[in-house]
Amino acid sequence: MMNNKDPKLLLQSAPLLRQELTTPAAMKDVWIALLPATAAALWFFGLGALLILITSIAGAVLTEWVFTDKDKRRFAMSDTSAGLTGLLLGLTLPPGLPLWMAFLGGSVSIGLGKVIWGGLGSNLFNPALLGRAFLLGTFPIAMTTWGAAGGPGDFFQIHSSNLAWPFMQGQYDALSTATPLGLMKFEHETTALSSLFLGNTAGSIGETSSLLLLFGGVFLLFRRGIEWRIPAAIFLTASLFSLAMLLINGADSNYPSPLFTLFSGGLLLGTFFMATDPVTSPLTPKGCWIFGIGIGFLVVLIRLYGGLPEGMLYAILLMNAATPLIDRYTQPKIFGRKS
Amino acid sequence: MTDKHDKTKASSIVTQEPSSTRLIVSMAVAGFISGIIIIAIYMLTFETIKENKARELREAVFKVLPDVSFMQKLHFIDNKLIVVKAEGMDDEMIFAGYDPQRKFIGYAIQGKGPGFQDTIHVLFGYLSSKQNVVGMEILDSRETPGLGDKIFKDMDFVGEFSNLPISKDIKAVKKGKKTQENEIDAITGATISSKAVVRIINKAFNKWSPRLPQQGSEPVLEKQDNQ
Amino acid sequence: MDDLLWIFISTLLVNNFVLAYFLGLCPFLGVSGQLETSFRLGLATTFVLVITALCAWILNTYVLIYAPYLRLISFIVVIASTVQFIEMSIKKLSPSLFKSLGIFLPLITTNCAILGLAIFATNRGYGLVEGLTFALGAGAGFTLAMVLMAGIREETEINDVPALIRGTAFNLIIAGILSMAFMGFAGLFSST
Amino acid sequence: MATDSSAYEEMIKGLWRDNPVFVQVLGMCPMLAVTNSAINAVVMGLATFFVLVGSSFLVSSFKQWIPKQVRISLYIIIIATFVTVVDYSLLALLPAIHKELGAFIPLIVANCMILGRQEAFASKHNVKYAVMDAVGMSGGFMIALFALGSVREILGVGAFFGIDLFGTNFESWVIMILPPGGFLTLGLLLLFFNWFTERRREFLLKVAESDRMAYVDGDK
Amino acid sequence: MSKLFSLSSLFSLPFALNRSFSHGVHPPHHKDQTADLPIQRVPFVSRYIMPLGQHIGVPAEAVVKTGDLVKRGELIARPKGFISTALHSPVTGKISAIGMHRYVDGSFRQAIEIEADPYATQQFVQSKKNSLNVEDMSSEQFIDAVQMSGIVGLGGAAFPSHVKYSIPDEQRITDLLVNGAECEPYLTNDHRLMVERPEVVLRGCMILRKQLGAKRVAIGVEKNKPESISQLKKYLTAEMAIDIVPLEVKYPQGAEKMLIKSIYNKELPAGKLPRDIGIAVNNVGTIVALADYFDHGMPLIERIVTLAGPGVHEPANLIVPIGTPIRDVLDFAGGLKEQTREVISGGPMMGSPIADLDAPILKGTSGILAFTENETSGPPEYPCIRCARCLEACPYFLNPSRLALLGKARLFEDMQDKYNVMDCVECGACTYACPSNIPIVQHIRTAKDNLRNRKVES
Repeated sequence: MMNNKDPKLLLQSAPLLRQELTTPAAMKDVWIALLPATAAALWFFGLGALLILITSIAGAVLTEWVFTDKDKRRFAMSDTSAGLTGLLLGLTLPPGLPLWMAFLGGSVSIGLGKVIWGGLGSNLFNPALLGRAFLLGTFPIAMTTWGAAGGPGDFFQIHSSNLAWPFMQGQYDALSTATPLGLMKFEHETTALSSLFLGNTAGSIGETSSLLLLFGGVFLLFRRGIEWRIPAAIFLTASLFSLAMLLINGADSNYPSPLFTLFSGGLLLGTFFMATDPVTSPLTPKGCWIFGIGIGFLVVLIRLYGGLPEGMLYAILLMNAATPLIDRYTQPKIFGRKS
Repeated sequence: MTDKHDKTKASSIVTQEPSSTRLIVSMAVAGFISGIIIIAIYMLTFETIKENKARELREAVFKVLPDVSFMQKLHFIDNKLIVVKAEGMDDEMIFAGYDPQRKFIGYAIQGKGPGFQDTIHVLFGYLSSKQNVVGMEILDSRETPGLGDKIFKDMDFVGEFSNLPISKDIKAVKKGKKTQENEIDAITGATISSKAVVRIINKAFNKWSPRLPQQGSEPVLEKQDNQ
Repeated sequence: MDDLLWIFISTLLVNNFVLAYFLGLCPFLGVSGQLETSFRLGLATTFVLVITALCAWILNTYVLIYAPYLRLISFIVVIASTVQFIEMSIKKLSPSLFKSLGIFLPLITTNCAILGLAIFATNRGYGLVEGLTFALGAGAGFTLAMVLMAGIREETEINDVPALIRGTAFNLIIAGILSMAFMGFAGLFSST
Repeated sequence: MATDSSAYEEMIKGLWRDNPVFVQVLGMCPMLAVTNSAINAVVMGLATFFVLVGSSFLVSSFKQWIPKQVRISLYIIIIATFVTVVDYSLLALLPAIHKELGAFIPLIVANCMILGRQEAFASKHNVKYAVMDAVGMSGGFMIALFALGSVREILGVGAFFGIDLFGTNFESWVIMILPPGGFLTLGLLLLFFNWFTERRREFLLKVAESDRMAYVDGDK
Repeated sequence: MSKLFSLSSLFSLPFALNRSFSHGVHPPHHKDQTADLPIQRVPFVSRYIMPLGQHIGVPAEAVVKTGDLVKRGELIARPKGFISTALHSPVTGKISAIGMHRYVDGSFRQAIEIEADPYATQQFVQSKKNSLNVEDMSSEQFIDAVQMSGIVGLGGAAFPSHVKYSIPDEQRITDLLVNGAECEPYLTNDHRLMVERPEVVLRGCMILRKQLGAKRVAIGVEKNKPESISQLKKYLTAEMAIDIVPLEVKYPQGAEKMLIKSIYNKELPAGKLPRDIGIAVNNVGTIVALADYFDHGMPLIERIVTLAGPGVHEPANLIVPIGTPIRDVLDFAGGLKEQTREVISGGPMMGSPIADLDAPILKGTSGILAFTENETSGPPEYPCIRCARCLEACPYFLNPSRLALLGKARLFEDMQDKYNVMDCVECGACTYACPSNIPIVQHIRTAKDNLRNRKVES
């Protein structure tokens, strides 16, 4: 008694309706949101920056392709997440970095940050930041040698250090400008907010222009691509904490204003594009607040009292590590259950 | 039945509960033998180890105090410096260096404090006549290889301490921005470690400078066995 | 007081016993599968570390200045027997505490973090208060590392981690990543 | 001959099949802490070798006299004695290396591999086997230490046993000689070891299968 | 964009302004296809199938045998036990068989097959028994009458209504809540009922209020049905004292607990029934069926079904005799389009796929929806990226992301112990919201089945 009458009918269970957004589309939004900041990076740092972005993307995508099972590969490639990781990593690198390091970084990002965890969605640490942490730990000098932002005329100028042979050091000829955060920490010099805003300061490729990063972030917020609680919590905590420190230690120029805290270094880039990475941030709303507060607190703590001028990278990684715990202890109260 | 039989048989053969005396005796024997071995090796290596340590210390002191041929250890007790010969070191000890004519030259002062990674131990030579630091040696540190470890690998940096006035606190400034006599160039990329060294030296100096005797009344070199 | 704070922060974060000194790796890799257990083990270890710091200081001040060559043997014997004694008294006095923490105690004695703490504390010439602070920092740091690790491992249980990778190799790599993240604390409070 | 070959097997098994580090995952703490250079790794390996072989010899020689109730304490006393001997000898002979290995020489006592071998093997076998087993195990341990130390030194410093390999222009991978490098390198080595074992098993299965098929075919 | 809406929940607007529950999703309504189409009567066909177990509870027991002649509205099966209800013949005709017949889900169930008498007028004849005056009934008589009427919850669950009305002595019903939310997309049968027979809806409310002793009556209607609201208000008189409550348009507004939350701002504790907090919830369809039964004596023999979806030629709202084969109903509406890939009974969010078009319309069938390739073939399933959209969709504040992961790993105990999977009502909001197209509800269903089976086994 097989039912042969309606062979065409599927028996897919409800719900049959799906909202329009898909995961690859969400990734596309992030690409779009990163466009202005990337364009600014090219404007300020020229062809060298472009080469770095390309190599780090290549490193990431190639690693994903090599280490993913054949049947999973098509998927893994179609969601463009590996390329996105590569781009994000590239944006956190200094413009004078030897290209082979950028490639290595992209490769480590995906290899250590994604593939061994089981691919998209399973990783607990932000892959791009893991790659950057690896590079920073491995090549501390190359990763902290910054070039000054150039103008449009310098577009075709490539730093000689970019082209160092694999495994060899770059020659950092003219490169030795301090980032605004470095100036603040070691020289007690403040950089004008307008420069931070527009981006003609030294720093990582993608983190210089606060304005364009804000554009990208607001775009993502409007597209509902990112959880708004995380940026809100980070901004609130970071500015309140640095304001408190400023008020307590007022006389010392070592303590920056809240605006400087927000607009300098990788805080904006990290907040909008890395801390909000859904895979590695908590699921629950309360968890997102805690996560953001943790990042805001750690970043200011490391910047003011730590050994490094910038702490966004480690703040996010550390909170990534705590995310499973946060998630576990912030489960929402179930409807109709008291506790 | 057979099972029970086997069990009783087995227990009668194997598990004789050893008396507690036997346990104590075997422990004691083992302890005794181990004690003998340990004491033997200790005696055997004692001299060499002592010499190694003394040599290491002497070398360090000689390094930070140029032109020194003799040294002795001074202990600050009851508000005065007393010459000590015993083994061991602690924070209340410094070293006095003397030239071949047994004339006092300067002090080697040790200090420690937090560095980038872990505690840094510093020894520096101090000429009280000129109020100058004349040498610096890192005794122990776990600073980052390639970066922080330049505080003892970068000879330019170490060299800065070879003739440095310390009447005012030393300051580490960014490379090339040195304007004052008491300033030194920090190592690029290892500012924290450089500053840590400077801070440790300042702290140790400020602790010791009021303790040092008036110029001219430095402790005299006492006769030492192995010098 | 500043020094004490620094000792604590340094052992807790900068020079975490597990992630920077590789001490206590056996439980860190072996027992960190479950959050509850990890946390309790961390607490129990902290307790033993404090006892150890106390014993080490007593031994160091009153015994070892006369017989330095007995350092290793006396540390082992004294710490092991003290912990044994405490275990027995907890069992008698508070069975519930024993159930939650006490069962770990014999396991902890063989943990190299314990001996490591005694040796580090004496090598650095810590006094009693410094030693206790050091022990508290080390214990808190161990607990922190354990709990983070356990959280991560529980999470990866339901993830898609390839079968070949699962196991000690994976745990080591996670530990490496954690250790890398903790590098951010380098220099904390040492520059100001 | 037969006994000889099996004693030899006791030794071989520790080097590869039952390698204490790669297979049994024991002795992690010294494994990671002292392998930032090849020379440190080798010295640590030798120290462990001496302690393990020495204590296995003693334990196995005196096993009849060791009461079961206090055996663990006795093992620890024996091991600690050997470790003290090593500690002082190194301090006297190689003060520079002793300084680098620091607290990790005394920590050999807490290496569970050593106590484990006493409990699992030396206390149950005669002297010859016990010593061979100890040689194999500590040999395997040394191989692992050496492998890890070499990788970390070559990448992290660009040198091998302190000899510069790639010239001054080499960019050192600093992280390799830092703690994370230790974890990651060992993790990746273990991963490689797992992968290799798995591939080997698959290969052997394949060979066995094709043999069987050949046999079946031949039967027809 | 709805993320921005959730900003408002942050500040938790005063209750009066916010007649809704937290979380939920906003699927497109798709109601314009049928919202304005008056209810049509489907002509009688030749064959009807009445499964004995089309309500929740024990299947009814046939009281007729093959060859018996039955009249339209005549009892053909009586309830077996308390949680069971009666069945009546939808047509005048002859019992042609009693045996296994394919059910909508593809399984076989016991059913009574009736061959319609082609010459009968198919006029419903009121029987004497049902002409009792409802005003004079005791509550026992009322409950018995409802059980014999065969009325079940017409919202889709098909739970025998009389069970709902049997209130234990220690409990009192203070509020009668009538569910006219109709939050499922496409469906407009309740809407049309409210538009075309508002006076009957109100009449039903009055009957039930009296019988239950409820003080207040509220009818909740989603704001996207202004015509329903205005029609009801038109027939509403002051002495009726019935509240018509417009509700925010949000899925699943019509779920019992959500409706209670929206209207009374009360959270029904998990594991409790509405009556435990003094509320009785009924679908408008049920209310109308009650009114028809007590006023005209007509048992539940027909219901309104929405026929819609992109795969239907002529969408419609139809009065269908229960037991009509689905294929005949579809044929009446011009049949299915070529591109149809799937036919659903009920709404697109919670409905179930139909395996066999020869299966009949049941008491609980609120709609027949046909979908094409477009709706059925979503993008491929991607890994969960923990975007938390499902958490924000779940009206029960569960953690669907986690549940799906655990379900995939088959860690069912964890799902129950740590993440309360049993509280899930499978409304499908999480799956709707998932950008990775993960069948979360299916994982949850599997887990629940598994856990129930384990419980039964142990």
